[in-house]
Amino acid sequence: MTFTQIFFYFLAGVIVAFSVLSVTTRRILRAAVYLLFVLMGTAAFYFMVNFFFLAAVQLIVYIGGIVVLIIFSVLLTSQINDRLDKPEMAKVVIGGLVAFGGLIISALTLWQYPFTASSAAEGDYSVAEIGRQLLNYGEGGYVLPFEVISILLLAAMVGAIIIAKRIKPKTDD
Amino acid sequence: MPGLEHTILIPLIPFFAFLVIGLLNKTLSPKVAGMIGITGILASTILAYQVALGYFFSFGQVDGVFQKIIAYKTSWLQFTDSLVIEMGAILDPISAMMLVVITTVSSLVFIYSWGYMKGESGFSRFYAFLSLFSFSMLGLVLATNLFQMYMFWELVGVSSYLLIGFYYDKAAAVAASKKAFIVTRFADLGFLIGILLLSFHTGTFDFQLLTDPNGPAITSVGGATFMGLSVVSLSLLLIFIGGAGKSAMFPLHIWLPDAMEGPTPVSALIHAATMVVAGVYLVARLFPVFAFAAPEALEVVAYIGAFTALFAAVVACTQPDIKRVLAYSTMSQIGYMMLALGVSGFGEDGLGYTASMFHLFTHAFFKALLFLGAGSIIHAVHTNDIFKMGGLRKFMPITHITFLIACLAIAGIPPFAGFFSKDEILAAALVSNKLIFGVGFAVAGLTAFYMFRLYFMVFWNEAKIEGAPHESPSVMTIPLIILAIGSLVAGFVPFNELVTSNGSLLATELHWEVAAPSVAIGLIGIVVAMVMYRKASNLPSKLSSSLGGIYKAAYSKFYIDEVYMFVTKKVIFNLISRPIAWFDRNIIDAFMDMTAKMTNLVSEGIKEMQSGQLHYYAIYFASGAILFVVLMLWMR
Amino acid sequence: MDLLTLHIVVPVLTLIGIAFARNLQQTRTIAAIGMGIQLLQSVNLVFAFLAERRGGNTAEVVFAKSIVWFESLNIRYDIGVDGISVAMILLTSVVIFTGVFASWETKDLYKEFFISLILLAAGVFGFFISLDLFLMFLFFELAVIPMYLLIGIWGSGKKEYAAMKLTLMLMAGSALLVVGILGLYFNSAPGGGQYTFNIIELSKVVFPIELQRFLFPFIFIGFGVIGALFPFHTWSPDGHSSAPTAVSMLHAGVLMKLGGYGCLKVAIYLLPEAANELAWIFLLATGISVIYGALGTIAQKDLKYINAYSSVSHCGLVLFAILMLNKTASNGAVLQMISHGLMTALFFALIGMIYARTKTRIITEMSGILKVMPFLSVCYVIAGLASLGLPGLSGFVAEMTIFVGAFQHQDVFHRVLTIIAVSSIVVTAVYILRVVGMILMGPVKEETYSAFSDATWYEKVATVALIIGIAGIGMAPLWLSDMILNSLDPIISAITGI
Amino acid sequence: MSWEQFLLMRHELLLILAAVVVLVAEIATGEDKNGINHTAIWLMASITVVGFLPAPVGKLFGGMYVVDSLRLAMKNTLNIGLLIVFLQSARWLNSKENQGRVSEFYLLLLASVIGVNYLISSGNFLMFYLSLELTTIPVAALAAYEQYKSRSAEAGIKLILSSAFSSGILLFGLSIIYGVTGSLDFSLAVFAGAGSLGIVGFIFFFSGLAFKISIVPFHLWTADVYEGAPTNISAYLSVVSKGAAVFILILTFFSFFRELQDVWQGVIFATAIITMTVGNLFAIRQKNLKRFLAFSSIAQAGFIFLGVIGGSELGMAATVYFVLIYVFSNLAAFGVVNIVAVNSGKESMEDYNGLYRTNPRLSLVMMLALFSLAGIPPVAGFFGKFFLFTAAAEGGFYALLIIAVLNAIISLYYYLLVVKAMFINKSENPISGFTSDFYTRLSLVICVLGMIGIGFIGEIYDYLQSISFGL
Amino acid sequence: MIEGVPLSHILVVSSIMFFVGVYGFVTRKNLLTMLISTELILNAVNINFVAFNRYLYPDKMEGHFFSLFIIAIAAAEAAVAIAIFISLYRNLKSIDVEDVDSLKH
Repeated sequence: MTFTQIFFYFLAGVIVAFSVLSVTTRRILRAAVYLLFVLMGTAAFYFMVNFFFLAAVQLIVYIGGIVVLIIFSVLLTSQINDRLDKPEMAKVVIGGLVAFGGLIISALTLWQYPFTASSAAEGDYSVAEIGRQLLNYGEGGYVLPFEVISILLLAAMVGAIIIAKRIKPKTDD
Repeated sequence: MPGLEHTILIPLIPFFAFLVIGLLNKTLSPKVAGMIGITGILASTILAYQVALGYFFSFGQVDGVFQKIIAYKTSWLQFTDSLVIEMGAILDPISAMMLVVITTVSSLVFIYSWGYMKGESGFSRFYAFLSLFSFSMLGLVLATNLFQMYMFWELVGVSSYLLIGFYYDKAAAVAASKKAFIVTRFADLGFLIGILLLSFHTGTFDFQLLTDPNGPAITSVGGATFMGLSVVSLSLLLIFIGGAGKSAMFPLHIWLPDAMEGPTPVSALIHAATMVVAGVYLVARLFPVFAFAAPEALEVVAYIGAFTALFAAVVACTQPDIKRVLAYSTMSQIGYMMLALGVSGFGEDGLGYTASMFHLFTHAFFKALLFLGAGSIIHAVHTNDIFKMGGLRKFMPITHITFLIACLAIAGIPPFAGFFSKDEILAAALVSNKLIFGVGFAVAGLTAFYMFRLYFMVFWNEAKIEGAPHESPSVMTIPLIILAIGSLVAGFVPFNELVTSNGSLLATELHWEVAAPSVAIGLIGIVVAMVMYRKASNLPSKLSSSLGGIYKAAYSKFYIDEVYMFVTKKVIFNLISRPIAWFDRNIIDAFMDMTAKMTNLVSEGIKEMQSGQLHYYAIYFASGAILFVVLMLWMR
Repeated sequence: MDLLTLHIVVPVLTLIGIAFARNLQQTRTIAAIGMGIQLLQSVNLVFAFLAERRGGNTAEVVFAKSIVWFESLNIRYDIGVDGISVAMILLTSVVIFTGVFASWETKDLYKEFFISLILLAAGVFGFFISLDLFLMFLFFELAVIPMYLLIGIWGSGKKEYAAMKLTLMLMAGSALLVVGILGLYFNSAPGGGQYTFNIIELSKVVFPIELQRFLFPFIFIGFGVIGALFPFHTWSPDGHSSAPTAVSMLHAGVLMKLGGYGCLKVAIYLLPEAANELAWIFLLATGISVIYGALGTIAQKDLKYINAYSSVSHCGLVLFAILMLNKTASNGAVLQMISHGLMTALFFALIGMIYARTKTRIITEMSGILKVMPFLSVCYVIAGLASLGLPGLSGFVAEMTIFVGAFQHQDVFHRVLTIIAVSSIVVTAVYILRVVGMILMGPVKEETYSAFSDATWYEKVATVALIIGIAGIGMAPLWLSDMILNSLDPIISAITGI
Repeated sequence: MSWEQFLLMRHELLLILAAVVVLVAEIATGEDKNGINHTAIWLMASITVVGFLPAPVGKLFGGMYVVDSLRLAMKNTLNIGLLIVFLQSARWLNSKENQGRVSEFYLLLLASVIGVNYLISSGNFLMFYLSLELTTIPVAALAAYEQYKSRSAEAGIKLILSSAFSSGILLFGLSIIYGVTGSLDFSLAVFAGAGSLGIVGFIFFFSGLAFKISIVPFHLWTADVYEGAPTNISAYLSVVSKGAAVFILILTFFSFFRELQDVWQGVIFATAIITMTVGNLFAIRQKNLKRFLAFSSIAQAGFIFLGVIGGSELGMAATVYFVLIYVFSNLAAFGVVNIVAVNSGKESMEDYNGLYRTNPRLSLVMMLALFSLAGIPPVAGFFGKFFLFTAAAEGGFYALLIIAVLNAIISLYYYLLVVKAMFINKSENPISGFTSDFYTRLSLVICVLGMIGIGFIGEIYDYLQSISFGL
Repeated sequence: MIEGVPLSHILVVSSIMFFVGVYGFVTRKNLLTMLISTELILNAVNINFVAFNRYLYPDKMEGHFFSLFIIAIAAAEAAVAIAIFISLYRNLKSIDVEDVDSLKH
């Protein structure tokens, strides 16, 4: 077993363990923190496969953005020491069955599927190349998605603001 | 046949009279309406006499044989290539004879009604219906084919219905009219099915083709049988059911006594002289088919006729209502006619046929006379109950004399008309069937008895009416007198020369070996009646109490009505119609409603699927997706 | 514009006219004029048709016209008429014309009432002139749906329930039709080429027997539901009894005939082999419904229920005759449709008029009407007599043709059924006379009755027009019967050609 | 990029431009925001009209963006829908609660419809996914727009969370598809040999898409969101958003997934049946009209699948045609519900009792709309539904057809319930008569014209069929 | 490409993560924890994309970019979702999903 292997399986263990913890812990803040670990583990995995840019984005956007957002919200909406009620047994059972069943089926089919590892040469994963592709409008360029997501982010921002903004209905006086 | 097309006017003139009176009901005064009706029927009568006399004495015979002549024909409705309803007029001895009978009696009744119905609120309506009836009846006898006959058959039924129910605010009249129509309708069902069956196998409705001894009905349909009967026999039996219904043969007779609820002239015209003999006419019309292809059916006709004759005569002896006595008497006499037809053969052996037609002819006169006489009496005393009458001979001399003539005629006393025809019937019966002869003979005695019972109760006995009833106006008595003359002379018409089964002359003579005993038994009947009823006595009640149950049964018309009532009310209404209505509402309809209810129930039942809980939504989502995955993987 | 399209255009123009009417007087005048014109042009159509035939035009349909509508699906505005449709169009015109007069005194939402009524009629006219199954189906649904509002808004009694039930059951029938029609369509080009909805073209296609077996029940039951096919007839009593007068008239008089017409000209015509094979099942059902409806009528107390059940019986006879699959019986079926249409319209009109005065339809609560309303009563008697098959009125002609036709089958099964059906004439007599005896005859029930007026002029127009039709056909049926017989040839040869 | 290339993308570009204009207008206007209404509506109207002008077709961005006649027709259909939604919103936005956020409303809807247009034009799964999210996320915000109502927030939560969940599942499917085919491009897929994993991926993908179309069992959000969200948003969701999902579903099924035809026919067969049935069964019971329309739209989705299942040219044309008709019919119904709710605050079926006597025109429009939804002639819904049935019959799916027609009867039942309430029932205190604003009336007139015209003008269908393609 | 680690192992890890996310989504009561679960789901998908890209199609970066955009969208989604949570919290004073069931049946 090589070091990468060991590291991977360790990573896998961390990811799986914290995933499970994150959906089972009864403290919300902890759930957010466990999520953080999962996301970090994932970022580490991106590093392992040489997707550095993606790993960086994962760290910045996910961990720096989303998780922080969640933690702020948690602080906003609940007490630190609040413990969540135990989930209903019925939901746990049914949900567990569904999730487990789904896992078995998809994992089995994935496991059995004869993926043939490509022998093609690795592409250029450098940030420069990524930037070039992001702004390329020809074959293999991603400028259109880039623009679309900019609209999306704008819309999301506006949307979030109008909802979260406390408005005072105009009073006729 | 050219030159005779105007025959069709004989029925059409009354029809137009009906239309005019009916449509202009509001605007015409009753008198004008009556005049239109009378004028119409008189015109028809003149035409009918012209045609009938012409037929019998100038153009009807070819080589000594009376022909069937199609005076007029037009196709009316086409069913299949061969089955066509045609409207037309046939002339042969029986139709010509019937034309005379119908128009004569009709015009007399029309005239008589002028007096009888005077002042009634529905005076013009009455004439409209009478005209409609005349039209239908004349159309019936002139029918060239079975289907035309069936149509007019129905029409006479409806006119009869309308006339019986003339006093429509009287519950009894309404019920009687309904009963009459439904019973005859039921019988007509047999008629119709018979027609369908016969026409299918012969391929024609046409009387000429049907009755042709070498035609398809008689020759070609020997093969097909059903339950041991040949198809022809079967269909003729079915057709006879129709005839039996109209002619009030047992057990379809129950409507006729009740039909007496109608105005008396109507009873005279429809329920004595004309419509009720339609059944006889129908059998006579199809007689060759009966005789050649369905002797079994003919036998049935004979027995039914004989039984009805006896049955009705017995019942007639006990009835208290003058018109009902006459009604049962009518049934009995028609039974006679049927019996005669039933025992008859064809051609040389066709005495029964001739006798039957002869009796039909004479009966029309004296029975119409009896009814009109009864009408005259009722008009005077305002009751139908003979026990409330008596001694009327002093007040109503003309009615009395004419009524007596009629009674003598029906009792078969020579030289009145009934004697001759009855004699021929009995003679024919004697030749062919002793049992039937015996019945006929007994009925002759009974007839004399009940008629004179009636006669003595009404005209002799002691007067029970308060005040002095007076004789009817001349517009009523003149028809009585004319009919009385008819009853006297009708017996001398040489029927054996004119109306025979094959159209050619039939040799007959007076059969004294039959006539003498029958006159004798008639006289005995009269004498018995005289003894019992001429003066008030307790003899009748003694007799009736000694007869006990039989008398009671006869008085109650042998409970036939009750049986019918049971069947219609209890069985059909309560056991069939109501359950069907219930079934329809609570089973079939409920099933339709049930599907709706089930849908709603299911809808209510699955509403928890939409629980409002996001968790469950996701569970449905995920499990749905996984389920489809499994399903699709498994189906592969 | 051609003669047939005008039959749709005139009602539509009338609708538009009514929409602009200002008051009841204007509304009903416009409706009466419009439907009067419609009646005249239908009469004209009959003459034109007869003239065309006399002129030697032996085409299956005349006045045919075809305009492309949905080109890619080969859906066309295909119209044309044969003798049967001409007869039915005339019937419809008469009934809607009289229906307008029968609803002369509509007070509530009168504009909407007349619009719905005439819309319904327009649907029926369209149905009868259509040669394209799609078009036919469209008009079929168009004719059914106004019923909902007509019964629901202007009806009486359990109107909402009845309206819903009627609409849903009829629409369920049409739903089955969809399956049948599409099945025909997609098998209409066995040798390649374009699919078609055109009946004439479809009749030339020989469908494989398995397909016929599959499709026949859909089409037959689909149309049968509206023709009150047992056991799918239960919408009829409730529907008719709740509907306002003119609607009952139109519905029982015309709409129910769409069923018979469709069964004959679509189900039997296009799927003759299956018809031959499966007829017995439906014969059984219809044979039962004839006598069952009649017997069921006897136990009813409400005048409208009586007429509704008797319609089940009479319309059962229509389908029964059609299933006999021969020319005479089919001819009888068409005659019966027309006869029953006129007769039942008359019945419903009269019932409405009587109800308007007595405020009850329960026969045991009425008596002696003849005395106070002689005109209406006489009309009622005439309708009754027509219904029980009195010669000289239309019912007789139709029923006898059916019976004779049905009796042309030699086997026991058909015979027995025919005899059962024939026996309904007795039962009919029973219930008709029961009603006549109970409500018309007898002593006048109450003091108040004497205050009732007899028919008004518009009521007279309605009843007299119908009676003229009934008596006209009853007395001189030959022209009508001939017109129908000729048009039956293609259908009969389809049946016998197998 | 050349001018022609811009022209290819004119729908999206114009919409973006409109969004910018709305933003600028927000800054430019003062207290009275009514001007924004006019601006947005007339801008949208011009964009819709411009959309119909003839224009070139082709591909852009290496096949990420595809436009052809069919897609143009689809976009135009849905843009009409948005225009009608705009018209129906003006009156509601003028109410004092919403005065402060008018431009945001238009902006978000425009963003969403940009997503719709991109979705239809998307040539690969990345664009597909992004535009799908773009259509949903702004609408989720809008669903929660009425922040003073907890039900609005609840609708927003249900929409955003289930949408996130469903797009998660969809993405999982997409990742598998990517794994087995090696391509995200619609035109490059090679499903041969994808085997069972391909099916897993496909089903996950399908369920994500089915979520947007409200296919049972992925539909549960629908009714809650429609009921809680502002009426216009429900209308938008039920018509534009759903229509877009249907269009992209049929486009991908007929091209990318054509080799999985057996699989998707089976899935569609099953889902069509349960969708129609469950939608109808739920709709029967509803008392709230918005909720009622939600279930009705679920049932309609089931009917739409009848057009998809055959995989034929006819089916595609019938589907697009049906959606086109559905836009008018459903928006007419929602329009009436909306204007009634805005004027009287009532949206339950009992409140509609006797509506015809106070507001006859609105009732007539509503009746026509419901008849169109039920498939009753002469309104266009009849044609739409009949052609869907035709498409199913063409593929030989008679069992499905029979179930569908039976369901059509159930649906007729509940549509008639509303008609009954308006026309037949009597009410003690009916909704009093009111005059609608110009824009609402205009929108209803457009809807009615559409509902009546589309059926009778056979050329519309013929055109759609001529640009459609089958498998 | 990670030497010695087969693709299927990675896929199993991501699958577990995915379904753990699903499980969390259907059991967690707090809306925020539900959001956390969706993040798990999206993360699992990202791993898939990256793994497929690296193992099977390393010459192009389609999976990579897909993951990139997913992250962006996750952020947008989370922003809007949290905004709505807050709006709800203002109305209900609760962000328990089981309280969010006024719309049902």
